[in-house]
Amino acid sequence: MAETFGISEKTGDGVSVVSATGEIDIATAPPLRRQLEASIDRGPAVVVVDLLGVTFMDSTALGVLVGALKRTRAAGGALRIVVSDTRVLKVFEITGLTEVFSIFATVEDAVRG
Amino acid sequence: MAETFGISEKTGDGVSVVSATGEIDIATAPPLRRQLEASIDRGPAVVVVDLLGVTFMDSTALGVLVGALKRTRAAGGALRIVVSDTRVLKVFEITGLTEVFSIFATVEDAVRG
Amino acid sequence: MIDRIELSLPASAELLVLARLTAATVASRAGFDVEEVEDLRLAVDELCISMVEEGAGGRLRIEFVRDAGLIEVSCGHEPEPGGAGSVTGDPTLRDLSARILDALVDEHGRDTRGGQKRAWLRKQRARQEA
Amino acid sequence: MIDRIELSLPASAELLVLARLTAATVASRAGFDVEEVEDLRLAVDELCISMVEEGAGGRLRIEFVRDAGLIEVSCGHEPEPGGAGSVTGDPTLRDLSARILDALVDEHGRDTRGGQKRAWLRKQRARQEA
Ligand SMILES: Nc1ncnc2c1ncn2[C@@H]1O[C@H](COP(=O)(O)OP(=O)(O)O)[C@@H](O)[C@H]1O
Ligand SMILES: Nc1ncnc2c1ncn2[C@@H]1O[C@H](COP(=O)(O)OP(=O)(O)O)[C@@H](O)[C@H]1O
Repeated sequence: MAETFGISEKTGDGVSVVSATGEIDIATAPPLRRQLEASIDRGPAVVVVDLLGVTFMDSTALGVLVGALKRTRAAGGALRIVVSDTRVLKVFEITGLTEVFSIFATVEDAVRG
Repeated sequence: MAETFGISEKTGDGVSVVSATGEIDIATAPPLRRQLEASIDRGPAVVVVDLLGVTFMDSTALGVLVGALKRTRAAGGALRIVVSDTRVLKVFEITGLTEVFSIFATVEDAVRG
Repeated sequence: MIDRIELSLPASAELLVLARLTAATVASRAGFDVEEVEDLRLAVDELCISMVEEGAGGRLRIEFVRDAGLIEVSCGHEPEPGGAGSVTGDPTLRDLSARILDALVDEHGRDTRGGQKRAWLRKQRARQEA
Repeated sequence: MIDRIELSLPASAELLVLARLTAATVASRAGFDVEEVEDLRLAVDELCISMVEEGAGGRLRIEFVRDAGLIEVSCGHEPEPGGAGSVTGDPTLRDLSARILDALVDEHGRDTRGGQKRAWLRKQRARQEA
């Protein structure tokens, strides 16, 4: 029941890792969007979005990720997504976005690229 | 979300341990009552009701335990309750039933008496 | 800001979990702490129990009103057309239920209007507004 | 047996969690398997999202009807008296939302009656009755 949504960020060596936990929906997507914009605007070569702790996400969450992908590309960087939960992966699959995003199974893999 | 209510029983050496897990409410109390009645009617000296895996209980659950206590006493046996969760313990406290039941913190303690 | 949430459902034991989930969500949103959220979850369960006695049928209409740190909940029973209305329960259970409500909420009561039974409660958050 | 559950609440982003919880509970009760329960939870979220665009205000009226293994959900928006009605959202998001609904439910649609928008879906349990 507790609204366990959270965001944290780790930066170093030209890589920013933004980790989200809990449910990303229309209520919690805006803080994620603001964090991603802030991280991207600092200009790292790679932004990793770690969704390992995410238990639910909907089209609003996907919209935030699509916006972040465009913003990273415009800044000449790369955006990589980390997903392992099959439910979360399913949301990317049914919207065809597995073709659009670079998706990795662990943060280490995503950092390595 | 999953309705995780469950009941199991272990019997031996004149002691029956009935373990409940999940939420005991007006919907799930009846199967618990039937299990307790069956266990008591087999005539063990001690019936232990293990509530360690219980995440929610209400007055209906208390009613089942009060009924089981009466039934055990009528049969010349003893009923012991195992609780460790503070929320579950609170339900006994605010109804004054900590005075009525023998409550233990572990199944081992309850079996020993 | 005042939130009003209404839930209407068959008076069925298996659906009370929805009243509890709604109670906990409303309480969280009102800034109740974890203990108070659990208190309201249990109190709303007790409020509704008396309206879903076995065989009574009909529907429950549960209303949650939140005004800052105060939550009011009422649970009314709408009998089925031609139904028997809600049955009076076991006095031991009624007494246990009343003790739980006494301990967990600030005020609670029951009334009957036009043959429809209703139980209500009111609980104020302890913590001051952040 | 037919269950009908109605939920009426402010059209607020933070309260959509209640629509999801109700969807998951109704689907569980209808014997949907874990995957189908999660599908319905997401589909109902998508159904409601378009009705709670920022600043639109008003209330949502969400109805869940279960008849054996079939669940129908409708989410209607009641504008505030004198309010602007619901705002039309971002086309990219609308497209993503439609793809999710296409994948997860058997049928879905939208309509407008007397100025009130409504979205609905229908999902049948895959598994046969036990
Ligand atoms: N002690 C009580 N016992 C039974 N019913 C009560 C009691 N106090 C209030 N009520 C009923 O509960 C209803 C809700 O009370 P309240 O929330 O004060 O607001 P309102 O009078 O605005 O409805 C009242 O209308 C009254 O009929
Ligand atoms: N393809 C569609 N597009 C838009 N609205 C639809 C569509 N199909 C049905 N509807 C609307 O959705 C409503 C719900 O449909 P349905 O569940 O079939 O039952 P009913 O006609 O009994 O309300 C219908 O009344 C109709 O107005």
